[in-house]
Amino acid sequence: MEVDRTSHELRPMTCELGHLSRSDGSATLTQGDTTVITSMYGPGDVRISKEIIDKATVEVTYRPKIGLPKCSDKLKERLIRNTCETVILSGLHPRTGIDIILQEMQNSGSFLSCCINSACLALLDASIPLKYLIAAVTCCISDKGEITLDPDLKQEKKSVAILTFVFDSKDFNVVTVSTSGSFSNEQFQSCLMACREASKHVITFYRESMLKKLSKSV
Amino acid sequence: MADVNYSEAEKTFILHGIQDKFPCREDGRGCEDYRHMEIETGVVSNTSGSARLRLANTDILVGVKAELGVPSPEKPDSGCIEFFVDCSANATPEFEGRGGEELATEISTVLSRCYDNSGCLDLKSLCIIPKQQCWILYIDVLLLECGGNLFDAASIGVKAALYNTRIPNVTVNQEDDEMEIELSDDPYDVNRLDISSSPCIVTLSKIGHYHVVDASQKEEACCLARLMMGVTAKGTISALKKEGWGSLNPESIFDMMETGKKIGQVLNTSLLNVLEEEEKSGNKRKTVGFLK
Amino acid sequence: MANDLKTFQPKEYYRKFLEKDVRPDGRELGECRSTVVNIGSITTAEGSALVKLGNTTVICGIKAELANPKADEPKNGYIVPNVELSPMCSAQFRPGAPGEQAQVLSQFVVDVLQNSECVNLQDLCIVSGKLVWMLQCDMICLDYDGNVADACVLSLVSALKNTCLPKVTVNEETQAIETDDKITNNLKVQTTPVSTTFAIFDDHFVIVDPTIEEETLATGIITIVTKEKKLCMVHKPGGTPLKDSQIQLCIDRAIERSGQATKLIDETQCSLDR
Amino acid sequence: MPLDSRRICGPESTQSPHIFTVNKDIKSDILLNGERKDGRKLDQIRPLFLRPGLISQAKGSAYIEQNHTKVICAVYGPREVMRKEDFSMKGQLTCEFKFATFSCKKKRQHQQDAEEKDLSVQLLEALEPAVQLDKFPKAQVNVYITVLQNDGIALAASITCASLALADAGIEMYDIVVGSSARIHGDVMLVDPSEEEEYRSQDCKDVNEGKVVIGLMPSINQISALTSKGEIDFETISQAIKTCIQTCQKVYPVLQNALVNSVKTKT
Amino acid sequence: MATVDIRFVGARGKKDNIETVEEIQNLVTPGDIITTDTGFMRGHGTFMENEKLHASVAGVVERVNKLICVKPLKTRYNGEIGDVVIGRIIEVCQRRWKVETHSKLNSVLMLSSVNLPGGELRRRSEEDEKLMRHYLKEGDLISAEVQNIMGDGCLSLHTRSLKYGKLGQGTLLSISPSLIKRRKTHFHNLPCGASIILGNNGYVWISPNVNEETDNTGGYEQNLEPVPNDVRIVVARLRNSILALADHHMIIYDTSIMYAYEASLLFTVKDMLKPEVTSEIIDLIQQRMELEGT
Repeated sequence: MEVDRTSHELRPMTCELGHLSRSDGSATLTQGDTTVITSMYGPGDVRISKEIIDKATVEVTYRPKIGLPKCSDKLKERLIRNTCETVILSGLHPRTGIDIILQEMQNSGSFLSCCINSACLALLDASIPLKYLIAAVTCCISDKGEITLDPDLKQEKKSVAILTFVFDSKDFNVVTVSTSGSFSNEQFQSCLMACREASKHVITFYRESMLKKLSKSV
Repeated sequence: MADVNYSEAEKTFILHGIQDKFPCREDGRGCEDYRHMEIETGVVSNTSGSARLRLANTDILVGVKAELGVPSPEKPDSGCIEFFVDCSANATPEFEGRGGEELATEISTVLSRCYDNSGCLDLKSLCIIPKQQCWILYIDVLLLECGGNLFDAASIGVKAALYNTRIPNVTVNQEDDEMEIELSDDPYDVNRLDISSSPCIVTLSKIGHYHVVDASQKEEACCLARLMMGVTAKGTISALKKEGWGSLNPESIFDMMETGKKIGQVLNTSLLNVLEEEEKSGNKRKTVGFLK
Repeated sequence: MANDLKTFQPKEYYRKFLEKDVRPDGRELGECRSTVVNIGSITTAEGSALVKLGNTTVICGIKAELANPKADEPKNGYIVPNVELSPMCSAQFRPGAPGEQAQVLSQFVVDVLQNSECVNLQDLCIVSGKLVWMLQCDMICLDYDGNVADACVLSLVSALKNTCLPKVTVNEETQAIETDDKITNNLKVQTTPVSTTFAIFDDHFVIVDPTIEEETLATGIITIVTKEKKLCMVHKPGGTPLKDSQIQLCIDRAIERSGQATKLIDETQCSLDR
Repeated sequence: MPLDSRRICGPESTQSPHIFTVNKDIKSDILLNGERKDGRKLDQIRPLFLRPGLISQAKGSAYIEQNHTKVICAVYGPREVMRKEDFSMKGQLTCEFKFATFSCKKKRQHQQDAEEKDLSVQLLEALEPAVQLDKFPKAQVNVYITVLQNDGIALAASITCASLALADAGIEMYDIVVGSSARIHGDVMLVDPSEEEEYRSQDCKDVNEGKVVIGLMPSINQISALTSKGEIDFETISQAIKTCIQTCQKVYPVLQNALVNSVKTKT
Repeated sequence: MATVDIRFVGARGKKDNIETVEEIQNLVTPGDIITTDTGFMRGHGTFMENEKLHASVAGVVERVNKLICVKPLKTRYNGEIGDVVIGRIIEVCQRRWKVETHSKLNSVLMLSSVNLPGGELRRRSEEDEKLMRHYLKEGDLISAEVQNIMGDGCLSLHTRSLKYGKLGQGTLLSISPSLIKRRKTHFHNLPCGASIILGNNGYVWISPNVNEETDNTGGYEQNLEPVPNDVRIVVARLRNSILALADHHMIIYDTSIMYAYEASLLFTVKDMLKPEVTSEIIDLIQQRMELEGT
């Protein structure tokens, strides 16, 4: 399977950390034009009904730009929550709550991966103990079978399938997969490979952002 | 409803009173006596018909509003009747917010079931153009004070308000395919509803081995099961419903139905007499309204 | 003794079984529960199917109604699937508006329908721009014993295949809608999406078709939806990271399962037609 | 209706295709030459299929099928009351009655409508006298009923189904409640009416058209539920109630049998 | 035999307010200045502003030496120590009962201020604490005396006399507390065969006659035998008489009740529910009172 050379790269990423004063951790991440703000609170108090005896309760709220959250937003919320729950060492903070709030600012493609990456940055910013980092990369398959990494909205519309993968920073195994459209097993494998390569860049980006932030505060 | 816990002894006192050879209820009534009722029609000016009923200290206001609308697709050649009951928080603080909702829907479902047949109120006469235009009667029942026996009181109020209802005369002009409706604005050019066979609800409360009509609040607390009947002047039964957490022996159900039928007929006739009498007193009559 | 261990240390209890390549209910790791499909039992619905995966029971009924199409898609009908987790199916659900789980499942079913293109929405068109069919598909879970997603997809597809629509025309002169009950058409279902869910236990056991107990103990869930030999959804919401080989194993199993399920639906459908 | 953001929403207004049926059969009398359309005798009930205990997650459950009428019921509890404001030494019973959206000719709503709320109350009042509430103070038993398909007597079938489910759940009761219904058509009584035979207010003009539903506790001979619709005279309605009681007595052994068998298979 | 007594409002007899009502002296409404004299003391229903004494409720001004109060026409019960009250148990708590007495707050009856069966001066053991619901449970009626008024206005009751305690068979009425005349005794064994307790809180208890010798046991042993029919009719008649008096805002005490009872003997008990009958009875009482100058 041929991978388009120019589409092998991710769009430029920029981020700002800890810019919200009231929250324990916050991040605004821009990938291309896609922007998500994440703020997070915790570990803190939790409603008794939601309290879990041996670990922290992780809650994710996703707010779309306009309107009330719909079923599709709930599915997204669930996906992000489960992903975050996987990396957080929640056993260290029993009977507490960790709240993550994501606000859509602009969606110009590869939205889900931007959400997850921004959530990971917010967790980093709040210094929540994590098992490892996670990096999300989206790719799409065009009707000709070409794979484009980190597509924008126009590319997404033209494609027959969109796949989002989340990898851990330890062994680069697959933490989360979410797909739409249909594709063959081979296509799935090559997308997985391509995204895995790209995810390493995301991890590097995290490292650089944190370095920048730390050097500022020192 | 305002639920007061009564003591064993108080309940026993009431129970024995009813079981006595010469039954004597708390206020001296026999088992089949209603408390004093006062009724006034035409009390709310901007309705098509209205009535206010006081049954001892149960106080009910009923308004009927006739509006033009489209018949429902299931019955294209008749009008509609819709009941809405509001339990005002004035009656008891428990009705505040959504507290009265349960009781309100219960009263309105029983009322609509009583009227849910063409014999009791001819809805066909409310149709203007089949499938297109008909009168919809919105009947609002407002509960101002509860002193027991709300269902009976509400149904009497509704019947009186329907008696009082005047619907403007309508003429249909047919121009080509277009139907045009013209409403008469002459206040005397009106139609009235025939309520001669509309039902009144009679609630029979089973207390001990016997049953009573028009139970007061205290008696309602002693009662295990009630039988509500919509009874017409002819003595037919337009709706039947057992209520409450107790069960009833088939024999006693037939007894209760017999009593209910008998009282229902008396109730219907007395009500109609009073309404006619009131109408005869005509314009001389001053509306008393809401002042005692 | 065994029961005590199950109550107090359910994880340990399961581990003991899984190490011997068997599950407490006697299944092998890769074995599905017995699947029963009952098609067309609800005659008031245009299409219906009851699916049982072991204890898990989902009934899907399809009600067809007439609606106006959207202005930007004048030829497309609507399919409106909803998953109802009524309080009767498990003690964890309460009456009232759908909870998070029901919403997530509904959206999952929507995605499956969209990705698999199993019904062409243009087939639901009666008069372009004027009148189209709206298929309201309600999947009511009657018994929630794990892996409801697979059961929902299976029941929906079976019900769609069972759906018969009466002939509806619009009289050109009077613009009146006319329905002819006597002539009915089967809905065309292009593909048969089949969903297969795997639970990951203790980071390395992969078990198929988990029960409710297995779902609560699992460290990760992965759902794969296939249509014929192609994939139309790989859904893994977090949980234990999986190696490529493990994912590949799941995909292979899913394709295998897909064949079995399709055969089951078709056989049931055939036995009904005869 | 406001858009429900927690469900997948379709177009705002839809119409049933059956409103526009052209070659509709003209509504004929419910009896053809004095016989019922499905060939039953007037007092003949449809074959009854009962099965307790089929929902694995519930404390008790039951399924009832009478020709096309299909009702399923689950019972949970006794469990802690969620709202604790009202103190009572007695237990609480709640009923939730729901028609599945596809269960009737007309499409049903997802939310409970007024009719379903009314039926919930009627069901509750039918069951309450039979359940020994004082055996589980401060706790709650929840009964959930879903009608999968309605081919007449939805309420009567639900009463039977729910009491079977309560028995299956091991809730202590004074007796089982058996539901039954009859259609009154002039001086004829149609037992166990089908959907087609059921009383609809709009197409009956005369007196003595209506229906009666009762819930009977057969072994203690007590009626726990009784409702009627339509204008009926006194003698006819009494006769209808008696007919319903007889029907209940006929069905009762079938219920007992189903329960005994389910206990046998459990042990 | 069924009776349905229904009429239209217009058919109601003439309003009885034809006789001009005597102007009531000293009637004030909130905000009215009662006095500018600073020598007075501020009582209930008044407040001071700019050295002037204002009324804070609508009612009649009353003066006792230097103390000025305004007594409102209709109010919840304001307890005073020594008052006889009737109340209903609404909750059983730790070593106390909560009692509804139509006052602003629920009143309290301590376990230590009741007579327990088997001797007045028995020590309260833990056993008694567990049996509290056995003695008095939710819904039971008691007669009691106000022992103390706590800081927040909550009344503390006691039943440490054999005339107080749990009430048996009978009927309870609730009327405005301001209609109850404060007297030496509020327990009356009426000659007509029934007893009444006029609670200062506006609750009136009517019951078959009690034999003071044998029945005053604090009410722990209840007689649930059916009450004879004639007594029952007397109770119903008394009930309707008292309600008639209350309806016409007449002060209620033993004499007025007996007058009303005797006047009502002209009618059947059932007829007393009709408004014209009650006004006739009231007329008769008023005439008799004028005659006798009471």
